[in-house]
Amino acid sequence: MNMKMNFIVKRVLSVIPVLFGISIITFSIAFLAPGDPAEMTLDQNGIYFPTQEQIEQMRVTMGVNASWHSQYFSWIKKALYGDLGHSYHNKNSVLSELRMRVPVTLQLAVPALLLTGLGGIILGTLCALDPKTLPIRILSHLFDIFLATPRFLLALLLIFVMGEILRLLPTSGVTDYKGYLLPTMALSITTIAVVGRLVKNKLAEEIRKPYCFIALAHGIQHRQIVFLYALPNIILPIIAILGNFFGEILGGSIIIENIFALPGLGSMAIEAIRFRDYPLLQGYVLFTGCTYVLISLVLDLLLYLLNPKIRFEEY
Amino acid sequence: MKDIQITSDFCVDHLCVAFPNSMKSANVLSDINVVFRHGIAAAVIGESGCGKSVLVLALLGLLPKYASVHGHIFYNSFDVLSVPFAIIQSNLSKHWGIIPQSPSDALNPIRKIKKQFDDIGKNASRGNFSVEELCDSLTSLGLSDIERILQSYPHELSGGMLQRILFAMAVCCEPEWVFADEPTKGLDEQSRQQVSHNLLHLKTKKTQSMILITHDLPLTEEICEVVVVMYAGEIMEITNSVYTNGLHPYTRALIAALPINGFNPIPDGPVKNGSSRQCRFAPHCAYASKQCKHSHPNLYSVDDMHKVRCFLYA
Amino acid sequence: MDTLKKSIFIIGCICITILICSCGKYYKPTETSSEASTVILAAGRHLAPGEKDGYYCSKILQVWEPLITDNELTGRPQSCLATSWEMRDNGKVWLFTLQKGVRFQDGTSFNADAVLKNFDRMKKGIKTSNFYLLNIDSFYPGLEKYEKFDDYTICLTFKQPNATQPYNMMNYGSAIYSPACFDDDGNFNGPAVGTGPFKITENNMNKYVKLERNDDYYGIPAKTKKIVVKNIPNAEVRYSALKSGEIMGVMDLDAITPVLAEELKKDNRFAVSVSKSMIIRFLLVNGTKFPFNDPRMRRAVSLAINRTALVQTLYAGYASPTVNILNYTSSYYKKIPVAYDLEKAKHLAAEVLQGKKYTMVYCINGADVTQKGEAELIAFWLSEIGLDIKIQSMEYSSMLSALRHGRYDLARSQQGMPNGDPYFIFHSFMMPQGNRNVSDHIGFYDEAASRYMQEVKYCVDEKKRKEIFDHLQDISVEQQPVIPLFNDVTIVAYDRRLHGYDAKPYGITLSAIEMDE
Amino acid sequence: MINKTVFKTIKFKLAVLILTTIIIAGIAAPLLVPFNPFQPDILHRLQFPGATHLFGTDSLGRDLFSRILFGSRYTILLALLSSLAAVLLGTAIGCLAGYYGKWPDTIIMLLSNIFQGIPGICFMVAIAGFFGPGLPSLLTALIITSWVDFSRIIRTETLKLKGEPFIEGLICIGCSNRRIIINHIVPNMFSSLLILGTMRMSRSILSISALSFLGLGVQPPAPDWSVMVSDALVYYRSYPHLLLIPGGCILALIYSLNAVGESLREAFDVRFNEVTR
Repeated sequence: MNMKMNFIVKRVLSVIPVLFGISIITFSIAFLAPGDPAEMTLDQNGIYFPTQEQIEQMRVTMGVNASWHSQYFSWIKKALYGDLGHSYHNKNSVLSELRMRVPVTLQLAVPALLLTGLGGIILGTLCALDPKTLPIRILSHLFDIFLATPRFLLALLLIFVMGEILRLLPTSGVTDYKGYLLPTMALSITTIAVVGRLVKNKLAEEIRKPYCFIALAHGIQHRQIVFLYALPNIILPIIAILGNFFGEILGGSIIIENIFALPGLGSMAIEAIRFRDYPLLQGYVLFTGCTYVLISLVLDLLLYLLNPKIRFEEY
Repeated sequence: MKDIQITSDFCVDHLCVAFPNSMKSANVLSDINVVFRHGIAAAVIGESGCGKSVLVLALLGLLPKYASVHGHIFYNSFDVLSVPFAIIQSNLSKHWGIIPQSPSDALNPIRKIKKQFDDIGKNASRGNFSVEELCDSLTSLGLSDIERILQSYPHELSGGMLQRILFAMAVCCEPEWVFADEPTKGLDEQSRQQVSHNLLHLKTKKTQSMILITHDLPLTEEICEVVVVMYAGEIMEITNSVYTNGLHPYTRALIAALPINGFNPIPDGPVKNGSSRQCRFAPHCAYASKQCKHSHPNLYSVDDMHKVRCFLYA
Repeated sequence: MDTLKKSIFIIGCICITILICSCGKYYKPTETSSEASTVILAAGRHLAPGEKDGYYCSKILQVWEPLITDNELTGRPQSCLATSWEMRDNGKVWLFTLQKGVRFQDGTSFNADAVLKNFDRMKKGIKTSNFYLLNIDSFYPGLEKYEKFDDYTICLTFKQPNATQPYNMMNYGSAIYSPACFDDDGNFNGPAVGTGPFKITENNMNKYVKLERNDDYYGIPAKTKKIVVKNIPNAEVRYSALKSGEIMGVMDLDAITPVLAEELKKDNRFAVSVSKSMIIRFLLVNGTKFPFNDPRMRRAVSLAINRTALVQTLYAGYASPTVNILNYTSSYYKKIPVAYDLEKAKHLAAEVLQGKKYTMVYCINGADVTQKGEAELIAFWLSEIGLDIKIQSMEYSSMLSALRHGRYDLARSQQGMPNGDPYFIFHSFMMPQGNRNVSDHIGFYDEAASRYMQEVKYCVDEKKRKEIFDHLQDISVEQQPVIPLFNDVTIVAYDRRLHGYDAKPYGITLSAIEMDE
Repeated sequence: MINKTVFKTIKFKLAVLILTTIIIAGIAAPLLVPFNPFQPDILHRLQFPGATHLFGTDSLGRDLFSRILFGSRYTILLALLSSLAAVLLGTAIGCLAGYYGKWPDTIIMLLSNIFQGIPGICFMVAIAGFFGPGLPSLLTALIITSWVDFSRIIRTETLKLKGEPFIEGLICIGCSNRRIIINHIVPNMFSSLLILGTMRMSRSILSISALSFLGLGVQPPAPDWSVMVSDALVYYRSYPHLLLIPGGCILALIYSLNAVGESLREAFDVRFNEVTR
């Protein structure tokens, strides 16, 4: 029991330096980037041009004239109190901007993750069940092909076929759940292929292990061995890997949101880059980074608690 | 052996197995002809890599798909090698019980013992086992606290316990044949005694037909009626006892190498697999003549139960 | 098995919880689809950026109205909330008479006090905006005081004569809101309330803005009761949405690209409408260093570019080639033939470069695919006059920074006309202290041009002004401070079930559209 | 021991065929191209595949076939360069961490945790976006986001090797650390490095194409394949070949790189605990 607590505490504490490091990198990206945010703010559509004094003054009001460390510390101090600053270009607070964007991305990412997990595991298991039949062989070739397809190509083809030619699904917009179907598909098809192939390979590896082999010799059917023996044994590592995919999906959503015009985190990032909106970008990187780190923390702990092997070793 | 009988004997007919997966295709078994008779305990002995495990895999139809196989193995009107595995499994696997080599890897790590018993039972269309049934068979193998054991995961039990559980699993459906793959490997003397005791117990109480793969010559002496001596993928000798009746120079060398006989090593030299131009044991053989180096001996019958692959007995 | 079940169960629970949490709060199916009378349109940006924006929403949503708007045909000032105006003291004092009987959408009446409140707000400081910077100094240069003359007349007094003040005040220069919708800092405290034919009923940031007809509108009421304007940033997606019937029309700047418009025309469910645009596209040249400090080089580049071919190739003819820096919507626009003469260009370039090759940087905005093709085409043409072009695609802000610091030779840029007064354009590009001349390192100076500019500043005589602007346009063509490529065309596309969907220089007139029953 | 059966599969042969074709096409491009890939020809723009123009022409009338041939140079070189750099950096760091252990290991693991914490493509978009598109920032972005995976794997491999008796023996006879790493540890990981590098290349191409799609990738007029895809976006509805041909080329290239990597992995029987993509 003591060891268990020990592990949990250690794992939780290990997150702190990582988060700290992420915050430094996040901050530095913006600090090192060329271009002057003060100038950008004042410069509008080429109609009005600020004087040097105005720019200087703007720098002071925006707090971008101080040195790296003082800027960082004031930023992190505020961030700890939940204040991530205000966007330069639309003046909203970054937190409210995040609050607005996160649900959109989550509605995209969570179903995509579920689809990735379930679809990948189911299809991968199918592949392992009966690797020789024609549909399964086609499926496993499809995995290879989807694995090689750039996501935006897939998204474009989906829009073209499903939206424009067949007119089955809306290609944009957030008015109802239907609007999320195509983007979710575009986002998850490639990851399904990755997980599917991973499951397939892992299962094949697992089935070659002695206990599965012995079970086979004991007369237990292949199907049962896959479902009752191999699958439960690989499911935990697969779930751990699925945690990584949340990061992948968050990243992939940049392109998907861009293509499907969804006002989520990804399009916020692109906007932030376009307008040199450092606070917004910092908010984005910090948010995705923290989410990712925390999710892998939760998954780690979950796996730790779920795995009977680890659980019983402490008795 | 051309006349095929529908019996519960295992008839191995001109079996050749090769694995193409390394640099060149390696003949693991070449031209194996042997009959394992029902009701008799047989042992297959030989040094590591001589192909004894592969032989057992072949008997069970479990050779990997990439192996290239020639010949036949007849059992109960089936040719084990040519029938799809699923059919063998559904028809024959309840006739067989297998005791694997290393007990710690041989059980599903995240499934309770009881459930693993039930899996076997269901597939032998026997249904779930009652705890009493399992209690009986496990207690007879020298285990106690059966209820706790049945509700445990494999990693909570010791190696010895696991091996006994595997013994019980092998015979829980009352098979006609039991295959034991090196059951005494790496055990201390006391455990070895226990295993040997259990095997004897199996043999006398439940299943007479048994194929035992082992290095352990005394064990074969205790349990088996027939001993098959293999060397480099070939059968060198089939005899009823290696101690009293071992004729082949290799068999003799094996006995001479036993600790009680003074640890005399077999002379050094390359182990040749697959080249048929000479006797494969010739490079190590104290009795090797010119003939041994230039032609390959057949398996000569000494008497009904006894065959030797050596020119000395031609 | 337990492990499998347990883990799937727990993870499933977590995911579903997240899903429900994220949907529960935000997933409100809008009733838009159920109401047949609602017209759903889309624009490339969110047209109502909200409280923090200087204007809250774009003028084309017709929520607010200015005192003075522009005439669509002539580009000159036209009355809107101010019915007439009068210049006194050579342009030092201006009187504006206001429309009577107008009420804001919240019921407060529109009068001189309301207008002065709006001036008070502007006085509080510069407000940034997604449209134009709200800066009283640029709209009302040298404003000394503003006061009311009577309830429906206001009086503006300037430090120096401002002969063309109504031009400055067109549209965004004189946006008027109900005084009740500002807070103390001059920011909006809720949706903007103006006098226009539409009011905002819901503004879902970055997703859509819902408009409803203002039934108390003093002028001709809008023909459609409800309009939703979605934000679809990607032109491709707007096209797809149009095709799949999610939206009925696209509006705002760059509503649809020329190629996609051509594509859409093939489908007879849709129609395309075009109009002149106030935007001119040109190549900026860095005149502060060799070789573009030499006017001959600038002319050579201008002559080497086959504008007609460019426009046909990349813009499917939806653009008007020009060599004139002044936009063709201006009433002072002088039509000057577009020259393309490779031989002469080679000759001029050889004089400057003395037969050598010169490597230069050409900056473009990487986000715009067409600009890239254009750059590749132009780079190829310029290679024939001895210029070795390195294309550098940048995103918006890096480009800005490169321009500000003169780290470029050529750059693709554009300029809109904030109002119909050409003075702004010529001042910006051709005067030594002109905004773009300085900030983009154009380095242009021409004595005659400066003299004409001095003259026109205080010139009230319409005929004389026209004459001077003609001279200035001639100089600009001769000297090419920048190298104009073409005037833009506004393209909008719509479902044929809509009527009155006509392109205007700045989009469409929302109040005029109507849907088939 | 090398398992050669994997090299006999159709998949592997196909992949090798595609790869060699692409590489030869890239090397011999100047000899093979029927047209100047950079020369616009407005009169013959947007032509469908035909006899004169094998793959048709693009929006400026440039021959697509020639551009594809030239494009393979950019695509492959960029992928090769970035993966090579990432492999080198990752190996150096991984070896350091794995071999020396203690505080260098702690620091490096912390760093890699941090870098892993930020999803790759977000990081890349941020770097390529803020520092402006172009080769340097593209390479930086690719390397910064990929060294972590390498260094982790290499670290584990190094740890494994370090426990091997022959390394212990070398330490005992007083071999210098640098010598052990360079002459004994790195060569022993060669097969792993080869496989990782191959797989990394396919991922690099995917990343580059994503960035190019966002306008943050390779600069014009370089006919990189992913740039050609993003160029085709405007036209693909009526002229799908503009999208499908370069898109198909990318797909084929990534597919064959994956297949080769996978086959090598099986042949050498190396296992990594990482996700490929």
